[in-house]
Amino acid sequence: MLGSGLLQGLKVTAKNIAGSFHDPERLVTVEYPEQKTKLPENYRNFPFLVSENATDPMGTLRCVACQICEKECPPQCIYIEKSKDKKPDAAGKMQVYPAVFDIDTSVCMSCQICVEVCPFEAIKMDQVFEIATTDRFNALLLDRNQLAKPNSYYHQIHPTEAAEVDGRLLAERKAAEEKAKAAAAAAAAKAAAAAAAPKPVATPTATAGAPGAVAATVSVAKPATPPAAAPVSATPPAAAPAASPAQNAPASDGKAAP
Amino acid sequence: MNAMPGIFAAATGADSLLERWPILFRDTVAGFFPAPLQWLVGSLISILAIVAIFGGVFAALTLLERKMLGRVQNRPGPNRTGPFGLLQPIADGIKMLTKEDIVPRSADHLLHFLAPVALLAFSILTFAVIPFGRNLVPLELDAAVLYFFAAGAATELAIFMAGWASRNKFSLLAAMRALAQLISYELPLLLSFVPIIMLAGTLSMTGIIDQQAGWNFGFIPKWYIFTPWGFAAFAIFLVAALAESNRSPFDLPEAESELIAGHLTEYSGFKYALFFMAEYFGMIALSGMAITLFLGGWRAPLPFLEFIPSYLWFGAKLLGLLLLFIWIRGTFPRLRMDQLTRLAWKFLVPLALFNLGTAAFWSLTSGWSGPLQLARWGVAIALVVVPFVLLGRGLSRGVAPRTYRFA
Amino acid sequence: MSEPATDAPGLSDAERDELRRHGILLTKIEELVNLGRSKSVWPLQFGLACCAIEMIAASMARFDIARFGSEVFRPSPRQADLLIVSGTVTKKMAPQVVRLWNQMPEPKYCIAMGACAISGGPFKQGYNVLKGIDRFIPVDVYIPGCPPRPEALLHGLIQLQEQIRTAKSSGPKTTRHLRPGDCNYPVPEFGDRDLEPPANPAVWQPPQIVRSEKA
Amino acid sequence: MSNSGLEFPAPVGGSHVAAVHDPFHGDLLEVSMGPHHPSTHGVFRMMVTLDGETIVKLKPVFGYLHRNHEKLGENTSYLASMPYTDRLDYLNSMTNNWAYALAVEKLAGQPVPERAEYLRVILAELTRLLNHVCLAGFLLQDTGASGTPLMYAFREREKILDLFESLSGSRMMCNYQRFGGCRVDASPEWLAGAKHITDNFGRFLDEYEELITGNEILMARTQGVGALSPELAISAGITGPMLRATGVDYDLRKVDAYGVYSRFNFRVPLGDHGDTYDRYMIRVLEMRESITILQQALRDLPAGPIMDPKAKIRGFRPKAGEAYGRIEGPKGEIGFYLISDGSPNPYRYRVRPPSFVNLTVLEDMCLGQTIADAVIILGSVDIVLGEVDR
Amino acid sequence: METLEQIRDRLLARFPGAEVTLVTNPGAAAQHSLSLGLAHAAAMALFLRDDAELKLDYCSNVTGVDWPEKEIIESTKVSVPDPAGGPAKIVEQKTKRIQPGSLEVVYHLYSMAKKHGPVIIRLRTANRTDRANVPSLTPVWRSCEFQEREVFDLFGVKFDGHPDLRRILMWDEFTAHPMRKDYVEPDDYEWEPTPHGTVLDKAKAHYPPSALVAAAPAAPAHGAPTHAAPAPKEAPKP
Repeated sequence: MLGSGLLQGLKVTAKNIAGSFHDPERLVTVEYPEQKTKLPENYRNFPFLVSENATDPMGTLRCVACQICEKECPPQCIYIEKSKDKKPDAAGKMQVYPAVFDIDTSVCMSCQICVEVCPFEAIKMDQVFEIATTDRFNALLLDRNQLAKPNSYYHQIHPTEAAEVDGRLLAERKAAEEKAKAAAAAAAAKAAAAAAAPKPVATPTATAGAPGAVAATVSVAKPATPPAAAPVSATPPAAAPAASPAQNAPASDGKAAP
Repeated sequence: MNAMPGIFAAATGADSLLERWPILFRDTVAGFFPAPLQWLVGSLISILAIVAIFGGVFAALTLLERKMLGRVQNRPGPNRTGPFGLLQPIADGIKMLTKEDIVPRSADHLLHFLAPVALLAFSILTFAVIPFGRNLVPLELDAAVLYFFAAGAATELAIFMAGWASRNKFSLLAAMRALAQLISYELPLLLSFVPIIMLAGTLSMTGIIDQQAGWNFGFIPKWYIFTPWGFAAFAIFLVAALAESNRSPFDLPEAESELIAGHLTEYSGFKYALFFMAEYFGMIALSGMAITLFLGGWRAPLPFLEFIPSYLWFGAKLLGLLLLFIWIRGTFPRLRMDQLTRLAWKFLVPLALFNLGTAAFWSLTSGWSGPLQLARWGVAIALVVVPFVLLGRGLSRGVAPRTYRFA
Repeated sequence: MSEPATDAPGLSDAERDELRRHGILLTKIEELVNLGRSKSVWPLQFGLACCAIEMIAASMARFDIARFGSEVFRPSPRQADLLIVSGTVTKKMAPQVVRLWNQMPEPKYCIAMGACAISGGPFKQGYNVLKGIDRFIPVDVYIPGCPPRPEALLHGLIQLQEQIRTAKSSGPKTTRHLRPGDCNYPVPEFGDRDLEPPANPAVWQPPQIVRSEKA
Repeated sequence: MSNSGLEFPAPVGGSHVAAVHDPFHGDLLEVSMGPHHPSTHGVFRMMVTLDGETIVKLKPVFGYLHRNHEKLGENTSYLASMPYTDRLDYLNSMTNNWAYALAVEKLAGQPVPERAEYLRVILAELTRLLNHVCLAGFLLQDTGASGTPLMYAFREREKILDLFESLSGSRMMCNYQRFGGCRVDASPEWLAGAKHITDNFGRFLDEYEELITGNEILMARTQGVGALSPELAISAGITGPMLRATGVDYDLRKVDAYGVYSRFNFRVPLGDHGDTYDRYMIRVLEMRESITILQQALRDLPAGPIMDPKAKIRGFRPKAGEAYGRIEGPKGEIGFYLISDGSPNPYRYRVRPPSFVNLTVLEDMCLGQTIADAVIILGSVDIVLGEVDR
Repeated sequence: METLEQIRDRLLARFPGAEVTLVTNPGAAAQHSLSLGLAHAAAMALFLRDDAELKLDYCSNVTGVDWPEKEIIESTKVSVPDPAGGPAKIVEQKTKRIQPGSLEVVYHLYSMAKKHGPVIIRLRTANRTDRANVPSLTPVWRSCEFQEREVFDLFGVKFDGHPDLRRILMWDEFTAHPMRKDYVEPDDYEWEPTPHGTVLDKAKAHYPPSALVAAAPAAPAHGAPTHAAPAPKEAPKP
């Protein structure tokens, strides 16, 4: 009969009108400024740099300016300039740090490839999305100070992921220390053997060329044996990083030189 | 003890204070003026009252429409400007007033300016004859219904003027559509109220309302909608009213998805607000007309509810009809142009003509009583339903839900 | 009213609060008009790319832009007061966007939604992509993100409403439509390789940032 | 009737509109349903020549969203192009990712573990639900139903988007698949959420069909409008629901049986008129089939790694050669044709977009119809400009 | 479906004058293709579509590929007789050869009737400049209409016999063919905050002359909030 379909349609809309007063399924609005939808843990917006502690974020950046993320970023919106001097990082090794680390949030497509390829867990995805501005040139080009956030903040927004990352870093550091200890013990044994050998040859004990003594355990590193854990600095072109980065297969760095 | 009903009667009777205060007010104010000016001041007051009240009803209607559409679509609608969004129409009004008014260089400036003014003038003219309350009839005409449709028919000219004057291809298409639609729906609109004139025997609104006084079986009011031919006429009138006021599913002239904004494409700021206001006034006027003809005007539906003043009943019925309009707008898609005119000429006009026959049969057999009464109702209902089903089948010949095969 | 009405003579803000406590509301016509304008911002129904889908999602039931009085997406530029540039503005589309902007009646506002509208975003190095719509038309609010969440759009809209509400009609920070000068933005032509002119100097003045040569 | 000197260029498709010459048909009205139009689904333009309201000539104009996807693809590495595929057909990012990953895996001969294949099927079918629900909503919006069906459709879409967001991190731009598997594993809570949504989707569809499918106005507006013959459809390379609406049985999930689709039993609905109503109904029936696939896939999702251990993220250099991989996207066959010369950047990176090719017959379907029909026919073709213009 | 060799032989049998060569695909996908001569291309395509055995009625994908001139250095081993009568030395001789560039159009054909495919055919133009013509296959498969127009627009391959050969993606006044390898984009690099490599070189054109003279001592990094033009820095050596 003509019009039966129309009446059915009216019935459905009537059900929705009536339902919107009592059934939460029929009134799904989240009144934004007052109520906010709970962001899932995996949510990502723009990257931020992880620093070890909150007191001195600039000093304890995990980033070692290896510029892998700058090369891999699809829209090329990261700009890094290495510092000339070095500073000790969490594990006590002397590392280069980024003098300039800019991310242009007006170009970034929040695809988290920089997080995926970073071998040092130095860059993670933030969850702040309320960043509407009226001035494009200054506010949207985030520099090092605006990007650096403490590890505690990282634990706050991505709890499970942060815990897993910290576990892996600790394991890695412990492994590095054991290897360093083993290497030191082997070096000490060889030195003792060499000392027991003919006396007259004075073993040259020049301090190692390696930049600065490895803080806690290793005594004077012999020039002969290369420093156990070669600092993973992707100084192009040939230095294949010994300690394979946690996440992905050893990357052959023969790729496009910067 | 019997004083109680007296007071009660005084407060509820036909001439209770609640009923007559508007007239008392008008006469006292007119009294201050010399005799020849009195009718002028009286009519000025009623004009001011109509424009003020229905201006407010228009503002509330825009808010009601947005909130009701919101409720249909599972969202609350505007609720941040003022408590529960009540100040939203005021904010819209202020913004529209202070908007720059752009007139395209190639437009016909005079017609472009006159179109909204004419549309609003014709829409307000139709309010002159609608009886809002027991003695709240602005203009007591004995050919009121004729006057109403004469004034209503002029709005087509204004819409075409708007479409033509803005020299824009989309508004030209919209103007052509508006003409075809409004003229082809003028006929079912008029034909649907002819049986009422036939049975009421008068063209004046108050006369028609008086015919619908009283209740049979004590609680069913003698409104025309509760007769088979009356219900059919009401349905036709409603569909035609939807088309006349360009409301969905007949909003072809102002079809957002095809013709950008139809004849309103080149109007900005306050002229656009005038168009908006004219459309809502047209809707209110047609609903008022439907109430007067079919729903017993300002009469109370049940005898013991007589104490509520008559204009409140008119307001309640008006609100009911407007909610029905908005509910229909939230549900149905839009018809195509040829389907629209085919619906008018091949479906509504024949049905309305059949309805004349059933109304004639109804008035001739008014004398039947007892078992003949049932026969009378049966034949009348058959005379309404059978042509509807036959014509309906003819209308939707090629259209049917389909079944699908699976590979 | 929160800002000190420095330029307006007469009542200072403290006095106005004092009067308000006594139930007397004092305001200037301009603030009333600004309040009305800010509460009923009608965007143009104009979407370019992925950000348009997020704009539509913002007008749907879950985020409901209607609460801000902006669910009326007017299709015709004549009745719209807000142009949300949501998506990549290509060089083939730029003249149309500027023409639409010119057709909108004053006072009009512009939101650059998403990385592409602000600076060409991920497609910045494309040969057919305009590096940001603020080369041709003035932008009031930039919303970064690719695409920004619907809540980010609502946050930008709230910021725009705040801007409109505190707009000044005189003094240094007069709103754009009251400033003297022609408010018609020149529409770029199609050249054989690029748009002529590639940018509108009246609107586009980037600061100079010098980057060093890198290995 | 002699041709009145008004030469109507014969449309390539061969369906002719006789040039009628009589005094009522005066000069034609050339209207540009231009890049800014409420119902062209983005920046798509149709130069329409109207005789009254009937369409006599319709020339589509593209390029307003040509974002040089392929040129950028040739200047960046394989991995860096993956997030760009999200922005091709920005309603279905998961199927775009899968098509690109499939093509690169075919190019490099990269195996994919079982669990990743199942996850890909689950996410592709969820994307199909999302796309078809959006289409039904936008089609009703074009017929003028003031947004109500679109609001119900987006209400369901938000639920699926929450699933994608909790898994991949972003609502619309998932960037989830890698060459040789997926990036993030689906947690048990996520799988439970997906199961809940799939089971309730059937109930929503019933209510949706009750509102729309029986509606006489919609049937009158869409039945018999924009009919397409099977021969023209095959010759014009139409794929997806639009092709199956004309009755041709060609669904890549059955023909190529890529991924693990051969393990699920599901049916492929076929129409027989090929008009707008059939295209709408085919998509509704496909949604019901997708629900059955989802339930089967969620039931027997195996455990195991989601990423092939030997797969390389950075420094990915496939051997010289070429490959064309294609999948059944919600809009039709989406394919990637890659030519590699051994360097980390592809030598030629070509996307075969379904909506761009499906638009070839837009003029043939619209000739003789009114301007209101052209809007619905365009809506039923289901185009997304990011993919049409690339 | 028959193997590509059988198809080639049947084509050669059917069109004696035509040249049909098999192009092997070294990659893992092993999707080999047939390169057709331009003279009989349209007729062969018609045959492929209407042949009862093949029935390739669906042309899924039309792609343009740009092969610019390539300098091929062939090192051929030449034995040079040692004048002092010693054993002949093997000397690597490098011969530089310019391989002429050409534009190629690749068609992926499938059969919807028999549900098999893909058969890939390639058409190469004579050169990249004046004789860049290829017979259009739109009369055979209607799906090539828009895709061929796109190849014409982005690569500059002129299709003879195409019903409506116009630009489809770029605006009509555009003169160049942007997808070619040697296309140079217009220069609008005023504001490039994160330039690398070629983008940095293009952005340099907009730097003030003072910045280009990189002699001044190292100034503090850009971090200055006002972005005033910081004094230039010389490049930190890697």
